[in-house]
Amino acid sequence: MLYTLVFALFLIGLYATITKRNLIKIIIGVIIMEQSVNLFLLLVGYRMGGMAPILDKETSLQEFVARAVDPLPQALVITSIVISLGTIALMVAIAIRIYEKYGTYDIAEIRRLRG
Amino acid sequence: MPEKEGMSLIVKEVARLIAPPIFIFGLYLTLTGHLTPGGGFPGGVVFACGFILVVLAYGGKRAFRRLPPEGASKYDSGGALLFLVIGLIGSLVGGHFLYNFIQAALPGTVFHLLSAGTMPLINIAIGMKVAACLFMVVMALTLFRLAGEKGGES
Amino acid sequence: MITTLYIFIFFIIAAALVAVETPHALSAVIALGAVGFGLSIVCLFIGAPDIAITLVVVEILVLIHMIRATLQRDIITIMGPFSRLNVIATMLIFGIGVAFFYQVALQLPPFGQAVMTLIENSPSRFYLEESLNQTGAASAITAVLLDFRAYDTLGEATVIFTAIIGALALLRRTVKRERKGKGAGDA
Amino acid sequence: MSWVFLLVALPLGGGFLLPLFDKRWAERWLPRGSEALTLALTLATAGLAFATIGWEGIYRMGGWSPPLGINLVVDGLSSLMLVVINSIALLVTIYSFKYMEDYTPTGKYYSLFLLMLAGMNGVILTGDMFNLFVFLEIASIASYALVGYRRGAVELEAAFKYLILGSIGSAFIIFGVGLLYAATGQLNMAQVSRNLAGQGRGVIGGITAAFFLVGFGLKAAQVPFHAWLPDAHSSAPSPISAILSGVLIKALGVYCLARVFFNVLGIDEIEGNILMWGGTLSMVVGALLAVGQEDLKRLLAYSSISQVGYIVLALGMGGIMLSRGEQALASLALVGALFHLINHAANKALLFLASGAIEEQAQTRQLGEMGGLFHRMPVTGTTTLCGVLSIAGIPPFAGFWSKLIIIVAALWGGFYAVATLLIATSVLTLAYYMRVEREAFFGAVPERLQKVKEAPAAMAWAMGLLAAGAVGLGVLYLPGLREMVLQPAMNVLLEGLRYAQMVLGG
Repeated sequence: MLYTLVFALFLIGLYATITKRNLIKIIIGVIIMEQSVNLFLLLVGYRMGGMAPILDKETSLQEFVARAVDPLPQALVITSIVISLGTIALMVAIAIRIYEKYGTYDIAEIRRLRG
Repeated sequence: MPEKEGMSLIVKEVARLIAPPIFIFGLYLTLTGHLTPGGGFPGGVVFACGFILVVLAYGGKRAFRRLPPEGASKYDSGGALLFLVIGLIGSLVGGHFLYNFIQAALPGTVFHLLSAGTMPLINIAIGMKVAACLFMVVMALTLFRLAGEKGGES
Repeated sequence: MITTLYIFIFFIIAAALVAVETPHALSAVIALGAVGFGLSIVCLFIGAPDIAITLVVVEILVLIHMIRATLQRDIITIMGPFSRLNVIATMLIFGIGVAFFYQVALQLPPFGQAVMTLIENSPSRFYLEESLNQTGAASAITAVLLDFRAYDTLGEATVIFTAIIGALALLRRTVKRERKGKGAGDA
Repeated sequence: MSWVFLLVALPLGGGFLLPLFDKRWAERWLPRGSEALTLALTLATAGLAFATIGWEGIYRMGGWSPPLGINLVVDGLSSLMLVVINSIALLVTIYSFKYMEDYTPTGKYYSLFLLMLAGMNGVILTGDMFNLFVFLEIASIASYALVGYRRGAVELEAAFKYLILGSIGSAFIIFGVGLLYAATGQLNMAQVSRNLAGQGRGVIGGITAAFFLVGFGLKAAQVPFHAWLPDAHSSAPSPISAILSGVLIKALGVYCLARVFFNVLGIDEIEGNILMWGGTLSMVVGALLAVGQEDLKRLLAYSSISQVGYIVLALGMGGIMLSRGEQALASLALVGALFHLINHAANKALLFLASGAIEEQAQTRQLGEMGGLFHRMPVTGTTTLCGVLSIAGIPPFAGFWSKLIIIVAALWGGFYAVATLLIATSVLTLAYYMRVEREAFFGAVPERLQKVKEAPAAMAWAMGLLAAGAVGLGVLYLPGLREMVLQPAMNVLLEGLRYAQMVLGG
């Protein structure tokens, strides 16, 4: 059920990207899609009553191995957050440039290129 | 966005009080990435936010005399190259690219700052790189209007 | 615990819907911030403090970027013509997608049972058991990021480098150098 | 094999270093330093790529063996792709010297170029699902920025469109990777393949395949997802168009589809059919849309959709034949696909470079405003003619043989409808390329083109070498050479499960 909700979030982002006419809304849609993927990966690695996969001096290794959540998806999520930050920076740079050229964020008015 | 003279006196004072802890926090996150939550990337972002705070509070002109955005590109490339060079040294010493050669030679004590081999070094490299490049891009975005007026549009 | 998780995920979805549907661009950006901060709270609940920190700081930067893009611009989003057919079609596709994915989600390992506990030779279990001995890092995430999968991290650093160089190239002042009386085509 | 990581590390290092060359001191002390460094690095990677031919093996990053760490895989398919990518990148670098001379800052341009090259090499070499995504993003992000590099209104719009659709594709791909991880607990391609073979693919395998089809389909610009390509490829600076059309869509789209479906998921008949009919649709639609184009670069871009359709079609056909157990036929279709991939890379790169030369010298991209350029620009005219004849499939040229192999495979496999469409599209391709020749190169020279001169030597050399490829690549199918290049690549796809065996042993 949780996974399905995450997928619904993914679809909301996809919907915004495809149907919206405002560049800002399109960027927001892409960000939501990326966030939903991050959430999905994190939920996959969770284990009931889990602890963070960071060992401290008080915890024994046995308890750590038995309780810690999956570290691999977390590493992937950090990487993917950074990637989406890069994409967003580039997107905003292009959007601001487009605004300067056309004076609007509305793609219906921007569309100079044909399909 | 930044006015030439910066923001009001209160903002400047607050920024002066807050900025050092922000930098220390960024440094802490970067250096202890292998022991606690954090790491080079969030540390670098915190650092960049500190720089941005200073520039926004004091205004472009005065702040850029101290931290010119053009100089940041040196640290940006330098950090990335440092990471690559660590990898290359690994391949020369251990036969595998990105091999953790320091850990193999000097294991260090676990739970101490000097442990985990190349990891703190890579964290520093990433932190340097991320701080520099994010600072640069935010400055480029905020100063964009100035740039657009000066530049010869084609 | 799981109820809290549900509450937060519903909160995220609600914030996402607001972000997508509100006609006011700045409110949309703020709602997007709510999505990000909701996500970082979820991270705290499911044992991912590392990601919570990263998400919070990244979210601040994303908000700076987005507010930079929306500030002093045409703040009112132009709404498209709202045809009833469009709404129905969207809802239908949405419903089918979610129902289909629900079938798939039933096949996945149930929530709370990490896949690493279910299979043999899981790399994640190796990371948990051996990262302290073999890499000396107390944080298994850092061990994965900077030792086992350091190549990924190099790629990640490259991605952000590329994106920033690209953004700076697009925001640069001059496009063309002075022509030095070159060739034909004096257009 | 201990040097194979250099294929990624060298261009990465160059990419990191080059932005520093934009500074004032660099221009004073090292005039054209960025060009020299780029040339040296692309020469080195091209040399390394040729040296991988015949190798087969893995390289373990950080010394961790496969399921734990990331490993690079060199086999027939990856060395074929590496050779294609790096040799075209080398020629494009030579061409760029003159073409990009007027644009500033050159350091950032070459930096993005090298990072894109590193991303493509990383995608080809990697043996890990998530790493594939990371390097795919490097190459994509560099190409988004390069498309908008000239920063005109149209270029920016094309870049934004490309960026948004590319990001949707990436989101689908990483969701697919997440699903694979949730199902198998592994990220290493070989290990995922082995686990899936063991536990059966089930519903998750199906939906993952659907996610990958959408994601890589967007990167390869197959027909329902092709909207970005004509804008992006025609707006980019011409050397970049050559890279984008010639190799990027193949490295990020076609290669990934082939690798993921043949070696990781294991292709079945349904997916084979989707690929085959999707490819057919792209082939026909791309050719039909190309017919009416007035803008030379847009015409070439639509033609790319069509030609990549050929490759995907042949891959899908090979998949269907494989799942039916017809090994010999499948090998024919797959060889056709790979052969056409090489030919199209050389031809389309050549044509885009030539269109750049025309744009530079005659200051126009509209076919209606050209005419008689053959007399004014003999080298460009001759090389373009070679490329056009090859891509249109005229007998002695390389493009003919690859199309012939695909058509024969379709006929022997009993796909008569596809074979008919293949032949019809070939005729259509010939028609619209002949129109390019007639309107641009033959006929009377218009008044304003009287003073047009030949392209500079560096550009002419790059085009000449590619034209030699367009004429001579047909020899790759001759026995002797076939066993060196095409056969090993085809075997990788044909024996899908051998991949896991090679990487993991046992």
